[in-house]
Amino acid sequence: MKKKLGVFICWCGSNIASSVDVDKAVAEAEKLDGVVHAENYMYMCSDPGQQLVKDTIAEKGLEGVVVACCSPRMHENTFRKAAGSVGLNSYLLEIANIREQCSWVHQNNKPLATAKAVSIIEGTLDKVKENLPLETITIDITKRNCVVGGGIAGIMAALDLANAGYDVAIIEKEPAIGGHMSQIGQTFPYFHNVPELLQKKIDEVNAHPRIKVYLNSEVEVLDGYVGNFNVTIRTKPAFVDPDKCSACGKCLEVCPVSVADEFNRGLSQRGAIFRYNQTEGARIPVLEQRDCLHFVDVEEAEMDAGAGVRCRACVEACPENAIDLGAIRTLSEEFVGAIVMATGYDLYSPAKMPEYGAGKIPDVIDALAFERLLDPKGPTGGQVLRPSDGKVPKNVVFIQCVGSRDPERHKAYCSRACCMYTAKQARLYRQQVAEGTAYISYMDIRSDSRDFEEFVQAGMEEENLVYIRGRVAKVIQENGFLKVFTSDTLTSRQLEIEADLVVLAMAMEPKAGTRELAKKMNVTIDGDAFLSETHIKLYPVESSTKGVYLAGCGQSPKDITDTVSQALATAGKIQLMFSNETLIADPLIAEVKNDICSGCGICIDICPYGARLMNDFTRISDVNQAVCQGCGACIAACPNKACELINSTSRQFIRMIGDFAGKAEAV
Amino acid sequence: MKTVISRSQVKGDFVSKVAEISGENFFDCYQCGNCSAGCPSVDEMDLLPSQVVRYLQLGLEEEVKNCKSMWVCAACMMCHARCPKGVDISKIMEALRVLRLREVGAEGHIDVTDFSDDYLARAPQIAMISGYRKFLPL
Amino acid sequence: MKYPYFPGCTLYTKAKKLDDAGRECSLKLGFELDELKDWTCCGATFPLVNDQHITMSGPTRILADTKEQGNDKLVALCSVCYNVLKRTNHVMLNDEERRAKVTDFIERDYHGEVEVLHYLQVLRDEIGFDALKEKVVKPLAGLKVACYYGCLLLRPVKEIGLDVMENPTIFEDFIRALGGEPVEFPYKIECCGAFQAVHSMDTATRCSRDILNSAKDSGADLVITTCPLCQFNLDDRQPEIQKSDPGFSSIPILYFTQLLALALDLSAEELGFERNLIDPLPLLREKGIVS
Amino acid sequence: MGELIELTGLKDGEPTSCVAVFGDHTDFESVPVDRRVMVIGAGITGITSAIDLGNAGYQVMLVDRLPSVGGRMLQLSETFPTLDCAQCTLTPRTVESGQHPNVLLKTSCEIEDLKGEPGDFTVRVRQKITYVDWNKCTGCGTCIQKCPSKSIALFERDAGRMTAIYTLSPQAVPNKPVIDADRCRYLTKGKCGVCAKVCPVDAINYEQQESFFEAQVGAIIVATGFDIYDWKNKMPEYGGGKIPDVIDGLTMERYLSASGPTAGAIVRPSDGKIVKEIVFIQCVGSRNPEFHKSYCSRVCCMYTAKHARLYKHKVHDGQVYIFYIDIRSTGKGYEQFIQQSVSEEEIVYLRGRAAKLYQDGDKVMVQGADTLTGKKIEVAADMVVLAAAMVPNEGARELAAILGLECNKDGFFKEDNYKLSPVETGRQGIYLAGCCQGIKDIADSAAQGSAAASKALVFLSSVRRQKQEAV
Repeated sequence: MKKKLGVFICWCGSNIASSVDVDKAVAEAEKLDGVVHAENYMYMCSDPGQQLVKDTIAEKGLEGVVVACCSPRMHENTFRKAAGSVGLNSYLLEIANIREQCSWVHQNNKPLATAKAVSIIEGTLDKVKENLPLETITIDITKRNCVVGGGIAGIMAALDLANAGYDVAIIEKEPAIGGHMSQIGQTFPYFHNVPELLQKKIDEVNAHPRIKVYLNSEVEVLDGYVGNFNVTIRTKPAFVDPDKCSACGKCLEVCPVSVADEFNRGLSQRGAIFRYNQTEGARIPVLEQRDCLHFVDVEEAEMDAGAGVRCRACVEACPENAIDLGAIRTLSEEFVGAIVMATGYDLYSPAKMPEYGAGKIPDVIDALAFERLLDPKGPTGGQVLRPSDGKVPKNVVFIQCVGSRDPERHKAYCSRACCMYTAKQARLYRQQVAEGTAYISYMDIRSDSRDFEEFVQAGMEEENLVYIRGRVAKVIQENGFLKVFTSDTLTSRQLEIEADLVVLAMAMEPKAGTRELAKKMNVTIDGDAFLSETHIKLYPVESSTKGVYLAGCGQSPKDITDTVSQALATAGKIQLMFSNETLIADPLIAEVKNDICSGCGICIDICPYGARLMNDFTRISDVNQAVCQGCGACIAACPNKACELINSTSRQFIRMIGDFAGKAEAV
Repeated sequence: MKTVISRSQVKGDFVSKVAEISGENFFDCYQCGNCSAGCPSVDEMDLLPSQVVRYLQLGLEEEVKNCKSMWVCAACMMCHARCPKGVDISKIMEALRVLRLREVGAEGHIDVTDFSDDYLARAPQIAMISGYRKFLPL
Repeated sequence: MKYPYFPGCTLYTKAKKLDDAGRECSLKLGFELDELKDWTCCGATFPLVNDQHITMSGPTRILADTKEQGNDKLVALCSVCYNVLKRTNHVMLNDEERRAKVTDFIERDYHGEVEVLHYLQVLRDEIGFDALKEKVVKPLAGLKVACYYGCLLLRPVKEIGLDVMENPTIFEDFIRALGGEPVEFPYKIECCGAFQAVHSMDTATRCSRDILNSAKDSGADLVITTCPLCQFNLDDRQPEIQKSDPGFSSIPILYFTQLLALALDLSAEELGFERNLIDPLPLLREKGIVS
Repeated sequence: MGELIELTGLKDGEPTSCVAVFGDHTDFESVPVDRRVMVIGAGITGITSAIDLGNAGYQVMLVDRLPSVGGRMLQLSETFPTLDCAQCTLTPRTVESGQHPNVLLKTSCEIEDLKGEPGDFTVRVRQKITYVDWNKCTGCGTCIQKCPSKSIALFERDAGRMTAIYTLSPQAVPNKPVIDADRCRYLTKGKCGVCAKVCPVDAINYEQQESFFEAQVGAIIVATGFDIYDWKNKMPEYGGGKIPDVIDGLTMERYLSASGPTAGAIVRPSDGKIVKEIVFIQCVGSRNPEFHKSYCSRVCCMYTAKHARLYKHKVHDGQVYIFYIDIRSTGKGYEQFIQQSVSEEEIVYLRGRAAKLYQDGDKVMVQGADTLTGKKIEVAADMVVLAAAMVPNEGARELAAILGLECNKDGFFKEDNYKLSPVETGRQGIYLAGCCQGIKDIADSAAQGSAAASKALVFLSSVRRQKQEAV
């Protein structure tokens, strides 16, 4: 029995209509097998356009519909919903992409573009003829969350979700939450006190009955799918028992190790056992196995000589017996419905900039190190002092775009926050050192949010910041001075500035390990390893895996405000997902013909989503309907052709290809 | 003095020729000034290296044709090595020189016999050849 | 082990000492520089404009000869020759259109098969600095050496790739192998003024002054180079520098092969120091390197 | 003039039968007040908030003073940095807001008064006169086709004409017309009445009166958006709007738009000739604390680069000049977009503010400077596009007074804390999103729309918890 088919061709304004003769296409479509209706319209996706489709389906009793328009990524849902609303099974409607795959790529040959459009429509009609009516799949939701990363993005997302009544597990790599924000003293553009703002939020997190924080932890494995994830969390060994520890600090005094303190960006030293930072939450010391002598491989000869008795200084000094060097790492599991990736950023390493001293000139520091100098609780008590000799620097050169906007050698992108924090740092420096001079090397000043421009201008007017438009070529150390070689493109001069301190506004890059984590989470990343959103405008916080959301600098560099907005947006998206009892998924997934499947298991290895499982009883490879994304990998891999993609069967595709190829011959 | 710029100037013959034979797209340059900051020969230049590119972007032919900077450039390629956009100014400078030298013809080039015997006895041949290929007499 | 070797014009005449020492030392180190037959000038400059091909015919012919004489490597000592040969080879490998034009013109079949090496590269990658260290007879103990790279050994970065442009170490590693003490100085990769020596002498003088001051401020006793033009500028500009800056104290400029020869205990008399404007012998005697 | 195409997009004599799309809306008052939210402003930000809240099962009243939803984005051509067509991005969202069972559209409405407490506000709303009874209207469009009064229209930024009875676009949601009283022949001169005669359902009502209604909601999201700075009256140095070939960026969007007045052709407003030399001037009224606005309008750098690129796609041999002070391309992929545009389209960026524009024959003379060459520059342009400052939408201060919110000196709504509570206001239960809080691009606006929705959800769930605990 022949299906009654309808064809609706969209002009997409002039996007399609300027290269495809839409009237001719309608005339051609009307001639095609099974077509009882064809017409075109300026914007088929518009309200009246959709109405047109709905009315025609109802009036003519259409049993299959092809809408020829833009990519199905744009409007497949729109039209399927419309068809469904008038009683046509949604899966009997297909999109023929005649924009991205036709009109846009054939702008100068209307007859050929029109012929191609018609053949695309014909092929799609042939697919629709064999499409089966399908029902959607429903999935239960576990209404709990996991937030990866305890920086400000993670904190804000977690708080909103917890306050909305959902349990949240925060997974934080470091020994304390707060992220990079806890290294910062004051904000732009209003000089708000960051520790005060942040501490309030940290306290809220710690006191919240619905939030559980996993410190020193990382995601080990992610299983499951939207609504039903199983997150395995790996926690570093807890060498110090927080219940026993009285935070007396005796262990800190006896530790023989001295290494650069990462939190203070190397401006101070710490032991292998140390307090991570100055916040209340970090009073309990942590022990870094990597640095601890107890764990360093001691050469056997030394052991024999008796010198190799492994260090236990902290254990012996502890009056509470709180330190256990035999502690082991632990694994925990969280079952959650949604995940927020708030993995944050690192600064690009100054070691990659040999022309600026490759991180080896002590008085060339990065911007976070400068933040540590400004922090009253920091290594200098908030005094801006040169790392080399502890003197107050009188000439400070701030260099922007270090590693950013440099497609040739480093990062092509702009790191967004540097212009503003550099202005802030320079202003704070000048407020502290009245007789000092601050030079800022820049290319474009990017102060593009409310009150930002005013903030920068005030820096020039009130603190007399000297902005110099030119990229610095080289910083050298000579006779105890730093010499900064730059140019001022506005006076057309080459400049040489004698400086006491140079601050590099290093590019922001995704946190180390983002690439590997993204792989575990099945989330796509871009060329710079930033996590990719689904659509920059429509789905800015949705990742490529359903149920996994993105917030903060792991997605792209941004300031605290934008990070927080994004974090709140993820919380909003998750709340609305949780407002339903079940989720609905497309049934366009793989199907196994039980009588052909030989149970070889090739599909299980090839499936990127873990959707194929061997049924131990039947020895047939099953499809997990909730997990299968319909990618087709198993279909291609199956040696027996036992798998088919529902409504995209080989038979359908061969017919479609026949249509395209046939037309091509005719042309 | 004001400068009028127009499409015909930005796409002018001379500028297009420089772009063609240097193989560089002037519009790749975003005028960060790194080349000028690191150039060792700026003291003797009238236009900074970044400005030479700038003048070419705007099609300011006369200024570029008559600039001194191209004759001071020693093609040390530091500008290119550090350029964040990958522009090779040493090629642009060479293109400017070459176009001028072609205009002048062979007799106009540096005459090696003008140098003192003492000098010729010590200066390496490579200096002489480069001098002949790249420069007009001062 | 034999390496096909391209000396170049300057090394046959004004920089003979760079060449002589290089050849002598190679024998002591267990390899031989086998001079290419019938070589011609490398052209001395690499054409920087796209429509100039004729100056590539010289270096291409040299490379084609090397290939036809059954070699896949070619060693150069002079940075200029090294740079021109290597860049030309880069064109032969990567720019089909220009390659065809040049090889058609000289009627040779060449597609970039030869690898162009600098003598220092042979020491580092083929002999090894550790092995070199073992062969040193008279370590240059106490000698503080400024290793001056200049331009052509390092740039253009993508085509030459001998070392990290901003912070190269091959030269310093070489000096350490000889038992000397390399000093870090910020101007080690800056230009000496190059062929401005025949045109804008002021530029060459000023550039040389900046480099020498930087080296001396860092405590160097002498400066070494791989390039005859750098050697010329840095050495011969010193009287001029002294005129404008009477406080300027002179500093000897040596070829790296000369230091290598001393460390391998070749006779100082054969190293041609008499051609140096600033005589290094008093310094070398003071340091006990020559007697 | 370039050829103007009919805005309706409907073929003559072929009335389509459109049924009211929001008839199947769930009753707004079917849920308790702590499950109802009002969103003021139905641009991309407000729509995002409304759909998010609707999807979460809340009843949303989406209020806009224009006759249809979509806001400024409706006027745009293509969007940076992906060059997606704005309509294609927006239309699914407007349609969704119109069809959503939990979203009630209230267009042609303005806020009059606010009473009550956070969690239980009563908002008094004025329903403006539309002269069309929407309960009767089927949206067939016959009236629009027959209306004889066609004049320069605000929506087209004075670059195109619209009928006196109109919808804002052929894809308007709701797709029902209103009458512009100032342009209607019947309402101004008492003669005509064509629309009333042709209307098959008698929906035209010239006697319609203003009406008021009150809505009880638990929370409010303010997303009132932006307007373009009045450069025509405030910037005589740029011709004060008197030079026909000097237009602003939003007008340029209409020119570039396939559904715009020239169907996408870039022609001079004065004589319809193809533009060969085009000058863009950035920071027009922005970053000018002495005379105009001290702030940066954030999106102009990007949309100007986009304009330049789209222009070059249409006029291959044209030359683009852009006067700028700093190029600000800070979003994801933005810097790459700018750099690619400059390299590929050979755009001449001139670093300096243009001082003056004047008509010289059929050219517009641009007096500017290039601080990189140190030269004063003049360009004889065929057309000049001003990236005029963006300001809070008209009436923002009045709305702030009604809602009890604070504004900054420029009339932008102030948030509670810039860093950690960017969408909360000094008043509980009232949230901010989009350009009314500070200028931002579509991506940031939409994200903030979702953030505000999240805050409203959290707040209302806490209200419910408190109520339960009290019980």
